[in-house]
Amino acid sequence: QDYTIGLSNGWVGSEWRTQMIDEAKAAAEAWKERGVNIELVIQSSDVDVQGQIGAVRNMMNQGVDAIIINPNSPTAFDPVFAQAAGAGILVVATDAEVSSSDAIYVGIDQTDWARKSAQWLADTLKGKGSIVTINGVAGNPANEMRVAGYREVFSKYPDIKVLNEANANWDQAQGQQTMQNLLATYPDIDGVWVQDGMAAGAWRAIDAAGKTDTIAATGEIRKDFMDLWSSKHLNSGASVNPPGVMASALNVAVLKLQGKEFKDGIFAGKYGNAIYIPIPFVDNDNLADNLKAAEGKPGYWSITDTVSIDDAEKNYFK
Amino acid sequence: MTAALTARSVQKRFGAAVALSNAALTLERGEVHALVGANGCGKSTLSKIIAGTVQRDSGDIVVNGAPLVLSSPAEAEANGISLFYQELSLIPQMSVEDNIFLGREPRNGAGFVDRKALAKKADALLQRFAPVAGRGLNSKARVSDLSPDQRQIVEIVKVLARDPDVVIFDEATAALDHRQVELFFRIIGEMKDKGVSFLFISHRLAEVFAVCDRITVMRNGESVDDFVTAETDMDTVVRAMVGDIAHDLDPAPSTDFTSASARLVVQGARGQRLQDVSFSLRPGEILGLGGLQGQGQSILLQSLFGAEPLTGGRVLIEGRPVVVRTPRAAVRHGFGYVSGDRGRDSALQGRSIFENMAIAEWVAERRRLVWPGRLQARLSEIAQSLNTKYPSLDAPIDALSGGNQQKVFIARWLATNPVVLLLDDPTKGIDLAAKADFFRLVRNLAAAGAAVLFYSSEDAELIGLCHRVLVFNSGRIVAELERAELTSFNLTGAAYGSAA
Amino acid sequence: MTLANALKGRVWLVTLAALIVLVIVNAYLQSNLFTPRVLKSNLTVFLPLVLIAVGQTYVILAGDIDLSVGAIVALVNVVTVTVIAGIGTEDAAAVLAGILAGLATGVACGLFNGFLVAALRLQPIVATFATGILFSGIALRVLPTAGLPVPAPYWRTYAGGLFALPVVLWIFIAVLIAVGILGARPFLRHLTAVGGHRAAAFQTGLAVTRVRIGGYVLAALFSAVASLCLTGETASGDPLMGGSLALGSVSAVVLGGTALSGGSGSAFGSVLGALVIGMIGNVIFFAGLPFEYQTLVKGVITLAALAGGVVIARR
Amino acid sequence: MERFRRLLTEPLVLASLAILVLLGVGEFLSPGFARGGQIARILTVSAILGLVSAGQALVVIGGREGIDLSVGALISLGALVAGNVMSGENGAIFSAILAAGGLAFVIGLVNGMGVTLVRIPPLVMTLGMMGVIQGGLVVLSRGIPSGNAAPALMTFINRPLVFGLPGVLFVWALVALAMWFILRRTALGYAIYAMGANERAARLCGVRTGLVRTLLYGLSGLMAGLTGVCVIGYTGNSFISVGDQYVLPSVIAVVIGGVSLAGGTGGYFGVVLGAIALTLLQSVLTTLQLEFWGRQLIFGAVLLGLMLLYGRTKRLRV
Ligand SMILES: Nc1ncnc2c1ncn2[C@@H]1O[C@H](COP(=O)(O)OP(=O)(O)OP(=O)(O)O)[C@@H](O)[C@H]1O
Ligand SMILES: Nc1ncnc2c1ncn2[C@@H]1O[C@H](COP(=O)(O)OP(=O)(O)OP(=O)(O)O)[C@@H](O)[C@H]1O
Ligand SMILES: [Mg+2]
Ligand SMILES: [Mg+2]
Repeated sequence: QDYTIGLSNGWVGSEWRTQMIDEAKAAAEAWKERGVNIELVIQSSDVDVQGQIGAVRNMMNQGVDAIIINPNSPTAFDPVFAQAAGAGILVVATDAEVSSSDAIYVGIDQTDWARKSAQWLADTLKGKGSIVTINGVAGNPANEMRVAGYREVFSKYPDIKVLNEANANWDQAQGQQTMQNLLATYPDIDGVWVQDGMAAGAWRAIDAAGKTDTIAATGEIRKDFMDLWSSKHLNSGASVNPPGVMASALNVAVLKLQGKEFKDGIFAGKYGNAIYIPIPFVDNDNLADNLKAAEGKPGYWSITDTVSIDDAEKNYFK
Repeated sequence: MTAALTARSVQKRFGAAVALSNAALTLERGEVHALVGANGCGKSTLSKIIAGTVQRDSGDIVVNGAPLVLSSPAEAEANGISLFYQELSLIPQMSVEDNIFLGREPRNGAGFVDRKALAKKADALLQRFAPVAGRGLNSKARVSDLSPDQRQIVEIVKVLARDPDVVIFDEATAALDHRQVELFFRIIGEMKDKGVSFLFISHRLAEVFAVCDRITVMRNGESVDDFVTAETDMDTVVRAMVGDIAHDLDPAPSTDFTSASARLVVQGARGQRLQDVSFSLRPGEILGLGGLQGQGQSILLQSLFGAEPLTGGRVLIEGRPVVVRTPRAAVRHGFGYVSGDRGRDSALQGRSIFENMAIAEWVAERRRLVWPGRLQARLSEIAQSLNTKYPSLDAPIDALSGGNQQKVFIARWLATNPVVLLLDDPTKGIDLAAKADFFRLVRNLAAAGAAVLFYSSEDAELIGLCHRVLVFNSGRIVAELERAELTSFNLTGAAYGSAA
Repeated sequence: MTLANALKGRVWLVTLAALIVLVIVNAYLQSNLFTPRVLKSNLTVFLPLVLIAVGQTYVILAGDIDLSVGAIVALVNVVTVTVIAGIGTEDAAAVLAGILAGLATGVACGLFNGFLVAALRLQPIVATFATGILFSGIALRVLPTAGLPVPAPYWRTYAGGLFALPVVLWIFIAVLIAVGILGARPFLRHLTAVGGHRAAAFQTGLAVTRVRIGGYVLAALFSAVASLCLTGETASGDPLMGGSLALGSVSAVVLGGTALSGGSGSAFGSVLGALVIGMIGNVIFFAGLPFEYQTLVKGVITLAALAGGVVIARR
Repeated sequence: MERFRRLLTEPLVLASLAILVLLGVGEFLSPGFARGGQIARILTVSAILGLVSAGQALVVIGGREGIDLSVGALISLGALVAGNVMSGENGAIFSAILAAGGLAFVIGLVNGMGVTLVRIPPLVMTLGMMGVIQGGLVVLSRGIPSGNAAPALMTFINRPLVFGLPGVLFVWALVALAMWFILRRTALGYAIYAMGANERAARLCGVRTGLVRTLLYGLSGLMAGLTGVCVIGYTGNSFISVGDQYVLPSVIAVVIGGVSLAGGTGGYFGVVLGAIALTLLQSVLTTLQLEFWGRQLIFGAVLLGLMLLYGRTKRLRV
């Protein structure tokens, strides 16, 4: 069988996204062994919502069988996905959930992702202390879900005081700058909940202030950060958002294209269209193992995980 | 019968500078009233106050017996007042007809611009100037493509199109030639008979005496005298304008240059609007360029200075051929160039007088580093030798009046010790006293060995200053007048002679 | 020489030529380009930038610039969806109320910009950048994160047809008519004069401040309509919408032959400029470039087109 | 009274006042804000903005609506190139500076030639160039920020060198001195002002305006490239959009510093103060416990307020 699948990525600002595309390409390649030829149509450039809608429309006009999208908005694609579905095109979102009932989501539960690391921080602080958070882009849905996730956890600990919630736009330099300002404002910070690449920046500021021993902070999953983590003995822990999500989505999509039916009751999420995949966690206990797995990989490489074809078939399909 | 317009004890300051301390005038219905005075005495400021573009500090403007409180030019226009701006008020990118009716476009029922009506009206107005309009002036032409005199004509037409009761012409004839001025005066005459009143500002007293009924003289922001034209003479008016300064020009001494070797030789120069121009210029000589406006005199000067391209011919300095493709090369070869269009060609707006004076010296002397302290003494000496009035070298150039600015720009070139000085109608809009200073200066420079090429739109200046005059027409030299032949009659004759 | 004369003041002819070339290339790469479905789909994608570019033209003609149009799009969008959701019904009245609230918001933003730039005399680039920050702050206040679906009739209508033609085409035609009407009004000449030589326009008696404010209001109004279109396209609210529209609209305006310094150009050219920008994106998509090269090729083509437009505009 | 008013509208005075007020507000909101350590950290961040604003200031002073929107992409490029050349080796710092600065300088010259030879408006030319550089960055890096900063460079940027101040501040001081020297003690500097005030008049005085203007854009590129080196020294490693956040702030710092966007006025010391004031404002806002939108409103309003005080254009009716 031959399928044409469109991959839409609306942002090229990070190595994580590149790894995501690369792993998806590798997954498509792997289908050859099973006699399935997949032609990919990749749109990967910095565009805003309407630009990405344009790309999706172009894919539809080209007649793809499925579209896998890392969407720039949860809700804005509803009409265009409805049209795609009307044209018989399968739409799978990944990394960020979409509200459209004409699409499914294959990826992690961002709220749970945040819950896990927040829980780690709460446990590490033994349920007591002053913390600050550094978030991504205010208003961005993934950010809002993560904020909801950590708030839910911290609200359960009356002795954990959230001093400030800042935004650093998922930018490492801004994360570092923001952490500097927070350290100057609050001399007695015990913990920091910070997301993604900003964590490296925040840790750099903590390091510069000589507070690596007294502050616990969430981290990230790039190899070079884990090297630093290990060598400086940071008190850190990180939920993994694996770049392999798009590959997982692709595997699910191809199985669906082959006519398989989803199991009943596997869809979750607030839109009822999400297949959540497992979220690994890295902390001081398993850091060494993870570093071993990353051996030989470049510094930008992120810990990853893909739902294999067989697992997908077994877990999600009838 | 009430006067058309009365201004009483009008005062205006710009920051610390007092532009008007006590300006007053009465404009009777149907008269042409001159407003004269030295540069910076406040004529334009008073005009702009009357026209609503400048806000007065105190004083009264009375129109048709009613005091007028103006907050915008639109209100002045609604009261029948229209001003010809000294610096013009045209939009360069727009067509002549659109400019003429800007803000009062004829509309059709739907509120759209009625293009046909607009074109028809514009054509009718322009028709009056057709005999003297020159090539390219039509209602569809873009203003930026027009020559300076054509733009002035458009500004005149624009003023007239507003059907004003009171018209102020602020140096409306500055760029016009004889024939254009004559036609313009005829139109003023016709309108005057219909009861329109005119305020006429000019530094050309001959024109004032030719067309005006009465004269108000201003000095230092104050109205100092009123005359009935028929009962006075030029000397009296000039004395009222400048106080007691003598400013008569002695004719240039006739000197024999034939023995000296030429400093500048131009052979068969060709350019966009130049055809086969050849002449030579000797040290100490002041060579005039005459003729009607826009016959290539200005272009020649700019081409020699590298600001316009020459397509053919040779230029030799001290016998050696030189190629001057940029002003920078010209400066390095010892040329200096003073333009009459200060705002466009000379003024570094917002920068200090010091910088405005020093900039060419740095280029000429190939300086890399600058120590402002070292140059200051020399520059203030030069500026003072020109009788420049300025608060300090650090003051911004914009704080000087036009005449004093021009002195600064001349000082700019004196600082480079030029061997050839190119003067491109440099006295445009400069008052008589400043002009006299300027002439003395040029003459001293020549006496010290500089060679001067001098273009002026006023024959009197050529006659007063030059040893020799080349008369231009359509980009060629059509006559050469030696000192002895230099008369108004000969100049006019030569200018029109081959044109006719 | 004759060609240059013919082009004088009609730079949009060149933009049109560029557009035709792009359409031909696109048709070569995408065989079904000229099917009604694909044409409509393309127009739907291009329409918001077309609208904003038209609005931006009026500001630029007057010698100003509006960098807040993207933020206005976001603000209008969230106000519209919030008002509709607040009314709570899915009927035409609620939608209409939302649309009116959005348009009113747009006009208010335009008045605010115009007031700051023309009446308080702030420098347009920095001032509208700052107001853009304000507007997106307010948008985040109104709707903290993307969501709030609009009633289906809204986006179904937008995606549907009317008298056998798609609604988006009707909107496009309406834009062209609006451009034509504005072009025939004295106001456009006044804008152009104010941008061409502000002092002269003032001395001529034009109400310069009011004219400039008018330019900003027009820009904001077109942005608001663009936002309503985007709301039809996305069927939801998003406070971060429109981020790239400000600079994109400036590019479109320049591509369309309007001088950035003001005083010459046409909104019709900007329509073509916006279409050219959209078509560049399409051609790159269908050329099947490796994804690493998509951004670069788009950047190079856009820069070349901008440079070419400027060079020809000068002739 | 008149003198007092003139003093108050003097940009240098105003920017200094703004800095004092912000420090006061910061100290009031969070005691300890105006302490030495935090001030040094704020100055470090200001230095990075100040360096890129130096080039921006030159371009703006040079007139003809000069502006350089490509500085952000050039910073990213400088960081990427420097990171690759250094690869964490102290020995390669100098070559990294040379490579990043040199490449950015050449690209700046291309901007300059577009503006002078082809006469493209600077806003458009540099905007277009921004797109090209960003595309080039994706090609060069595939979205992956290979390369990282040498330890010595990171210490130089982040750690106190003398008097508790990091080395980058001394670089900034040197650049400020150089800017003063160029603008006030060289013929080139006066030529820049002359050109900004009246290009035609400057040319008629023998200034090679085309050459000078091209050089200005080259210098702006150079400063952006060097800023990129500082940024990677600040963050340790780079990503392809690391410079984006500096574009409009560099213009704003220039405006707050009293340089009119019309050209021909102003000096670099004002810009230094402008960069500090802007950084301080962002820092104070971070420490405010406000929702993100509230911070934005205050930021926008303060910007408008500063401009109202002295960034106004001339009246038409005088
Ligand atoms: N916009 C302004 N700002 C500051 N000062 C001004 C301004 N306009 C005029 N002045 C001052 O007012 C004085 C009068 O200038 P004005 O232009 O009225 O003189 P004028 O009589 O028209 O001179 P001219 O014969 O050269 O045209 C000048 O000395 C000048 O210093
Ligand atoms: N920014 C300013 N500050 C102070 N004075 C100014 C300023 N700008 C202009 N002026 C005044 O305005 C006058 C300039 O007016 P204008 O250019 O009409 O000169 P003018 O007096 O008319 O001389 P001319 O007849 O030679 O043109 C100057 O005399 C100057 O004193
Ligand atoms: Mg005057
Ligand atoms: Mg004057």
